[in-house]
Amino acid sequence: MKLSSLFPRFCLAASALALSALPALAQAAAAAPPVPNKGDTAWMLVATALVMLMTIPGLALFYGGLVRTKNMLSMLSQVFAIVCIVSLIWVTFGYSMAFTNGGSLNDFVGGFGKVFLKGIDPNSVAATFSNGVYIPEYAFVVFQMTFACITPALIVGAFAERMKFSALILFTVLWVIFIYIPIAHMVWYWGGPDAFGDAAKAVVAAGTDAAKKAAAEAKLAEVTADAGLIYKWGALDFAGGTVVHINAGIAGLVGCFLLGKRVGYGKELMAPHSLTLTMVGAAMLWVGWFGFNAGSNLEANGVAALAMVNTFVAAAAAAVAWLFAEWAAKGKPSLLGMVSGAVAGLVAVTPASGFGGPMGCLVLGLVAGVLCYFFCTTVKNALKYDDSLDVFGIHCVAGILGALATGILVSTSLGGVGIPDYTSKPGELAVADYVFATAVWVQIKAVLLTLVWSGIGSLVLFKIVDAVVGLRVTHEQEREGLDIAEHGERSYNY
Amino acid sequence: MKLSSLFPRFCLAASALALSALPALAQAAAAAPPVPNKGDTAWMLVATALVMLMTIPGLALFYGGLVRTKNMLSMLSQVFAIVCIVSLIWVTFGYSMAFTNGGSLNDFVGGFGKVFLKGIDPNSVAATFSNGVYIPEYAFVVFQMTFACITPALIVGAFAERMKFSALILFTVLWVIFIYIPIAHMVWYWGGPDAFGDAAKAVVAAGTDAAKKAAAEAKLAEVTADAGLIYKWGALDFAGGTVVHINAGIAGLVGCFLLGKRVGYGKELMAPHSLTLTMVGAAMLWVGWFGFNAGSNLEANGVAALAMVNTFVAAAAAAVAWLFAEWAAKGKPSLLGMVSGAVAGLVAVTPASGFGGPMGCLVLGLVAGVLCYFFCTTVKNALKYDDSLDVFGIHCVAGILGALATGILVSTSLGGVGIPDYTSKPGELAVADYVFATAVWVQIKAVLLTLVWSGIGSLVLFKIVDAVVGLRVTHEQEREGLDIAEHGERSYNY
Amino acid sequence: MKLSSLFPRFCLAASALALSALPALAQAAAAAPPVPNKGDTAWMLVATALVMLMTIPGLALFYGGLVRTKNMLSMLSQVFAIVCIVSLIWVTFGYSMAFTNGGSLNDFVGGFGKVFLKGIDPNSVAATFSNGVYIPEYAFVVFQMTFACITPALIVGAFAERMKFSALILFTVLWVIFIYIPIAHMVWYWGGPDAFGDAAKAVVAAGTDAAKKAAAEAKLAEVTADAGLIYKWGALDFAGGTVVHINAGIAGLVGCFLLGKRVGYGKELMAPHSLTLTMVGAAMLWVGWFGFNAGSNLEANGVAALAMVNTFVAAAAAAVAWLFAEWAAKGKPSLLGMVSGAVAGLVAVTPASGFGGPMGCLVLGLVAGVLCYFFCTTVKNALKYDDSLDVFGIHCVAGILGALATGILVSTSLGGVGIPDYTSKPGELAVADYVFATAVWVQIKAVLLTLVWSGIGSLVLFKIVDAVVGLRVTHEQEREGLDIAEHGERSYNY
Amino acid sequence: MKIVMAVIKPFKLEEVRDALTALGVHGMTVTEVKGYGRQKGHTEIYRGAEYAVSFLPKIKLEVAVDGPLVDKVVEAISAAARTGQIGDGKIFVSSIERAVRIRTGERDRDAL
Amino acid sequence: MKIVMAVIKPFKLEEVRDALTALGVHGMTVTEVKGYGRQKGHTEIYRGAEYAVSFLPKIKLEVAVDGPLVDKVVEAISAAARTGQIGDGKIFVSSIERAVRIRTGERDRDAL
Amino acid sequence: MKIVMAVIKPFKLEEVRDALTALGVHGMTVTEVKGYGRQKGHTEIYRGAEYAVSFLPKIKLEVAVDGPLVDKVVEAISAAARTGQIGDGKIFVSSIERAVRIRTGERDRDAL
Ligand SMILES: Nc1ncnc2c1ncn2[C@@H]1O[C@H](COP(=O)(O)OP(=O)(O)O)[C@@H](O)[C@H]1O
Ligand SMILES: Nc1ncnc2c1ncn2[C@@H]1O[C@H](COP(=O)(O)OP(=O)(O)O)[C@@H](O)[C@H]1O
Ligand SMILES: Nc1ncnc2c1ncn2[C@@H]1O[C@H](COP(=O)(O)OP(=O)(O)O)[C@@H](O)[C@H]1O
Repeated sequence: MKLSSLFPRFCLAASALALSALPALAQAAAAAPPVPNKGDTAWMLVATALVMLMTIPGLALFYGGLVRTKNMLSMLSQVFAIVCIVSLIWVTFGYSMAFTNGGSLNDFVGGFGKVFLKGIDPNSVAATFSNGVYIPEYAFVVFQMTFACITPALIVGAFAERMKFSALILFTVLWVIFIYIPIAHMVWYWGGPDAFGDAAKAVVAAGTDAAKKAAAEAKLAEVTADAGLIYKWGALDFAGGTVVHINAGIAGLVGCFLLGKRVGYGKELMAPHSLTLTMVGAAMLWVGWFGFNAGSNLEANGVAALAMVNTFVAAAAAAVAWLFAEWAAKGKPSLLGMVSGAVAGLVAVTPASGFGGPMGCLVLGLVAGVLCYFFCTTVKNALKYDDSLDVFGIHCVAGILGALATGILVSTSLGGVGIPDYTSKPGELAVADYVFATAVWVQIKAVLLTLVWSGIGSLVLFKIVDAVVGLRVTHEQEREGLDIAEHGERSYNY
Repeated sequence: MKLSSLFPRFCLAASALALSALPALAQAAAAAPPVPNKGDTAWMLVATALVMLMTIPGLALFYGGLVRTKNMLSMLSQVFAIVCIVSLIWVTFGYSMAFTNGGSLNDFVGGFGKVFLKGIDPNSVAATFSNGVYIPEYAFVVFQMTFACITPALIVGAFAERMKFSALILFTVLWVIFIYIPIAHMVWYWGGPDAFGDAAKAVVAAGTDAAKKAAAEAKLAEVTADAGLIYKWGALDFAGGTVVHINAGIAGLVGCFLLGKRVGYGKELMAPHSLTLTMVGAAMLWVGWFGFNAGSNLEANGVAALAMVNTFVAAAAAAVAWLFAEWAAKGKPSLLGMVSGAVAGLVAVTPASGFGGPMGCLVLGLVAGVLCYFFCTTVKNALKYDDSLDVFGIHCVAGILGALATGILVSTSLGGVGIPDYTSKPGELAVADYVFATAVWVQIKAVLLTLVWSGIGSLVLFKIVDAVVGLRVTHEQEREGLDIAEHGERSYNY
Repeated sequence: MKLSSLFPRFCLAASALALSALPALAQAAAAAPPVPNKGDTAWMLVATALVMLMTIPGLALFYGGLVRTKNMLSMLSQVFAIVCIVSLIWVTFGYSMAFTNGGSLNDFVGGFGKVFLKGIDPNSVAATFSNGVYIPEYAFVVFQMTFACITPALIVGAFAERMKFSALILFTVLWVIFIYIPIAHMVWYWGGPDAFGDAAKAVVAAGTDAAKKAAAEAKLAEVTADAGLIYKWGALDFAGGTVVHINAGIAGLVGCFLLGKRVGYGKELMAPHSLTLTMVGAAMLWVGWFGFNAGSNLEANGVAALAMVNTFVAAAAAAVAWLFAEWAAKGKPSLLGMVSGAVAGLVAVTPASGFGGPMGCLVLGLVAGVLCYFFCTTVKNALKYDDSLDVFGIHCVAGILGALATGILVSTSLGGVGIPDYTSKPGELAVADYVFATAVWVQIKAVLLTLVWSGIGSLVLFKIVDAVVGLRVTHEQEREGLDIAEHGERSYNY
Repeated sequence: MKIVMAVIKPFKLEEVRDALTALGVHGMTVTEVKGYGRQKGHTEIYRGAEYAVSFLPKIKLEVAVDGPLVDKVVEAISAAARTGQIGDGKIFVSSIERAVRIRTGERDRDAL
Repeated sequence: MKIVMAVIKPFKLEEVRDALTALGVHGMTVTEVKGYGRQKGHTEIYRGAEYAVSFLPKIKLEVAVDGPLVDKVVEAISAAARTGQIGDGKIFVSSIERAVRIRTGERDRDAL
Repeated sequence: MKIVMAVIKPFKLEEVRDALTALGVHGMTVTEVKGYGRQKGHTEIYRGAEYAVSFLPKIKLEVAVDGPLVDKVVEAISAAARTGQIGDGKIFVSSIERAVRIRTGERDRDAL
């Protein structure tokens, strides 16, 4: 009776557990440490390489092709520099702050137990979403590192062609520390499936012995408590819709408002200098995204394959949707529209990729394509802000759409895999009952917290950077182009 | 006696089974469903990503670099749009029509049992070529999807720089449904090794009991019968020489004849606008082809490694052959010649990659390089058709060469792995006796059927599309370039 | 007593064994041949594809972007042709000469036992660095093949924009045979861990029986002896610092001295024609390098993950170091500086990637970035040689730095994994005591031998090629550009 | 008839074109050029090598106009192209003896 | 001596060159330019932003010829470059006072 | 005032510029052009198709100078641009009636 009355709580807690894209580490990996399956390890190494490919050259080209020739090199430099600097932050203290217990601040951020990757060796393991399945912790560290690298790189598109390089570097460092790491911790830090399984088993084992049970329940409560805030709410985010896309998208919007429009915006022709490179970048984003989403499963199994199918289908559906919407509205089917749609679909499916079914993700893609087309054209023109490369219109908008849709598509009745539950059948993965209101509400809460944290936080950080080094180059430098003015180089010398 | 007399039939049937690049699904995966090996799953996910990379940006760049600046964007748009649209067809009904039993039409096409991927979940599995080895069906679905996407994309090179975008979209949809899917079903649909092993075991087990044996033999016959037509003939096609290359190549030839030459063809300079991008595309095709060929083995084992070696060697040999042939004939070694040779070698080795030995494939590559050089220069100039990017001269010609050569190189006496036989030693993979005439004859039949089906079928489809929307843009639009005329965009704004 | 007195010798020998990036083949793989783990096989196939991506298009673009427009195509042609030709050499006799016993010459080069890959089939296996772990030999052959292909391709940057294509082809063939293959054999040929384990076990098993022990010790000595020279010295080179980078770097330096400066060098503007492509190339080098370094572990385990972390961190650190060094010295942070730094870091970490710890490699990267910046600017300008693309300044300099650093960073006291020892605990991998002087001294010896062999050898080969076909194009051809003069093509026709 | 050749800063092209159409001049030919003059260039550094770049991107405008219009045209161009900073460019006027519209064969003022 | 400057449609260059060589004119200098005139341009759309592009790609041809040849040259160019559609281009003739062949220092008609 | 137009080999630009500045001429406008003349081109082959390319890359230089300076300028250019091989290029001189410096409105010799 008491026990049963506990279950709802467990399930909810449980649902919270499975939801993040990323598990925590197997702390206290008892006597015999678990040995990773080499197939999983191979997959995680590849997924890491794919996410890297997605960032450089992928994202750099997607963005670079959209700017004017005179700013191409600055765009490439910004993305490349961000990857380099963030990865150093990550291995020195970032990983530790995101994926260890933060003590009293644990709801919001981790601690310093693993600074400089202290205590990690080739035999250390990290938990996955399956009981008893682990991967080398180094693989988890480097896979996560690529996520930390690409997120701030997404932001720069919003204020491309006018920001100082020095300001960008400073902003990136601050943003990763105060925005990215906390959000990642809140959404993705948890104890791993076995911690729950064991604790829940103990509760059952305790049987009627009150003392034992009390202890076991306490332990279970403790395990449940050792996770990030959004995590505990039970928000579903398979591969980073909140942590990566909404997070970067809103920061970009704030940035482009603060920096103001580009000189000549609206008056002069600011056509993309190379849609060829933009298409190449989009294609690499797509390919790399297979690693981003299917890799977030942390295991090479049927669910990873499902995530890959969903990723593919959503991207294709969104591309087709944008293509035809524009064709109908403007009379011509554009390549830029098609690739923008593909990216919108990829963003939207990110949180849903391992939870929804292919048909649900197909529909999600169609909606994302049309919605983002509407935002990047009508809405943006109406509000008259200069989000150079539509970071908000694509990443934030599609990110929010995807986050909410995930709460719906996960339902088995819609072909989803259902909300995981690690406690009702301790030691194995069960499916918790799906309650629409609950499922969608936690998603909304997660989205709101992310928007507020990143929106306000970024505002503050931009102000600080502005005070310290100044955000924007002079008009003369902007006219000349950032390549020569800021980097003393030219992208092309044909 | 009766039994022995059966064997020839089995062997032939058997040989049929192993030959396709792709197995069918494990229907009736008894009580305990087989669990995929994670190494195989990891490999199939990567192979899928590689084939995607091969299409976008790979193929798009290889083709795009060869057109004039004013048509670059249209080329990229066509390839990208094809990938998006075909993938949607694939998940909704294409996969089902290719890889399920088509009832009375089963020789030619599948059925609708799996439309919308009905009945597939993360635990569903697909058979490979090894008894008892399975992969997640979702992985098989998405791997196959990339093949369906790239094949029609190969065609567009033949009538580049002059076809209407709307016509292309319509043609692609029809072509995939009426040409690609049936051919794929005919060549690649079968019951998987275990179905044969079990049925054959039953026959043996039946021993002398006439009734039992009759039943068992009936069952075996049924299993043998549940496959595509070309499949049953016993044609060998490891990774898609017929289904992909001959199929696309002949369709392209028909298309360029129907559309006619480009305005100014022969008179004006139509030099490739960027051999740099063509080289990048060729390199990505090569890299992606490792996934295309070695991935077609569906398992990460020694045969996959062999396929990789063969793919590498054949491409290199063909590149060198074309390079030196042109050097000798024209006095200069050209990059375009070298990369064209590499692609010719990749095409030629596709059907042979898992059957031949490295030295056999090296020779195949040398022949492919010289043969295609001859076709793309002498023959094409003699026949005066405007196959803009030599889809016929490379894909169809090298495809046919490779298909026939496969029937020869498979022979163990030439270092091949031999024709597989799943029945004589039920439950394990044996090697059937090699009979030159038989082996080559089935290859010829497969090639002919593909040429006829795709050639005539494409002709009809082009006519339909011409009647509905018209195939070609106006001369003015062609002069202005498809980028601006059809898409309202420019590839470059330097 | 006698035994213990033996151990030091063993350990040293032992240390020698583990150090190469690549193991030898499991000769005499007793009765039941070992079956490769599919996770390892999948990883090695992917690693191979990644190294290929790193060469074409990666390296070709990194170099190509740095030359002038009129020589772009020649650069792409040289890299592409080298890959094709070397791979043919490799499968026909190169692999055999590098990875079989060379009899009396075994210290320096292998034999012809496996010409045309004789005796290798899908079931053949190659040893890794773990006892009892094997991969398909075909996977080992093709992975190694990519290393043989990229090394000579690295050299061409040193004398870009002026060498005859015919001369380059001839030089490449000679260089691979007389320089690359011997060095690869000297550094990487050995018997594999089990050979040692078994031999060492026998010694122990022999117990007090003098005769038995004598035989066993003889056998162990024999096993220890069956390896390349540098190997036996005990030099550590995880992924090819000596074999690939120092080897190519010094050859390039010799080449650019012999060919002389480019016409107009120092007077005319020779700005990179496309830093965009150079950045794309650098990014692909980085991504591919994950396969190069982590793949050199030959297994998908925690050490491979460590190698990936180290590779990532060193590249990022070096990029940041060069960026800030140049920013401080010249007043502007350049993209070319950043990507050059990344490559320098990747080169430096190559020999250390599987031996050092992340923090050690971070420091190594920082040093590499600053050191190479100094060499490619100050030193080069002072010595006034025209190493067009800084092959020496980056690959040789960072290669030497990395080789020496490996001897230091491997120390467990610095977070390294320690020097492996296969004999003291026969059958498992132990860690030998670290002696600074010994460890660093063997590294120095390995570096010196490589510099001398490749430096003098290349000098001789260049002289031969000069005598046969002449090394350099005419001044008129150089003015016109190699693309038109040598290949009769143009890279761009915008 | 005269031909007015003006070298201006690239981003001023639109304004100049508008100024000319306002005058009823509906034709011109523009060329991307590089200019050398008082306006100082910049330095580019690629690894060790430093290059002083003194040729700056400019737009060259050629407008054939009927004699009487010349003053207005020159005025309009210099007004529209002026920023007041070094590098604004120059205007050169020379005379042409004949003009032909290829399409129709019309000559001289009818050809403009 | 005169210099004939013609602005034509790009794809007509080969024909014009052939027409000129037929006249014995074996030298010319061509420039890729953008032309603005009666011929209407097109609109490009990139995500939300629409751009009306009114400058169209043209080829500018400069041929220095000896006085007597001018009429023939102008005739030949306009005949070869004519398509009859708007945008065929213009021909402008002006005089040059001096010509020098750099290689030899030859002057005027010998320099052509 | 005169305007000197010279077509030279691309790699000679720097030398010519230096020669002119030595004369105190501190302004010029250069254009990348293609030249057709005696200097023979080359053949390009792309798969089957062979193209004879007869237009070679050249640099066109335009320098407006005050009358008296013309001879020196022409001399300086031809001296600096000469290699003695076919294709060195030409120099054409014509007169301009007016020059304006946009920034200041200065005219004629003051504008140069
Ligand atoms: N003597 C000249 N002949 C031809 N073009 C010139 C001459 N002097 C200047 N120019 C052109 O005018 C542009 C602007 O000249 P510059 O001296 O830089 O500034 P300003 O026009 O303010 O004096 C130069 O970039 C060049 O293209
Ligand atoms: N007044 C002018 N001065 C210089 N170039 C002109 C002038 N008018 C037209 N052009 C050039 O001639 C080209 C064709 O002119 P346009 O009016 O479009 O057609 P048409 O030649 O048939 O009248 C224009 O693109 C432009 O390059
Ligand atoms: N009649 C001409 N009008 C205009 N430009 C010319 C003329 N003749 C030659 N040129 C230019 O001069 C360049 C060199 O001329 P060419 O006959 O090749 O050699 P050379 O100057 O030694 O006689 C040509 O490429 C072309 O750009």
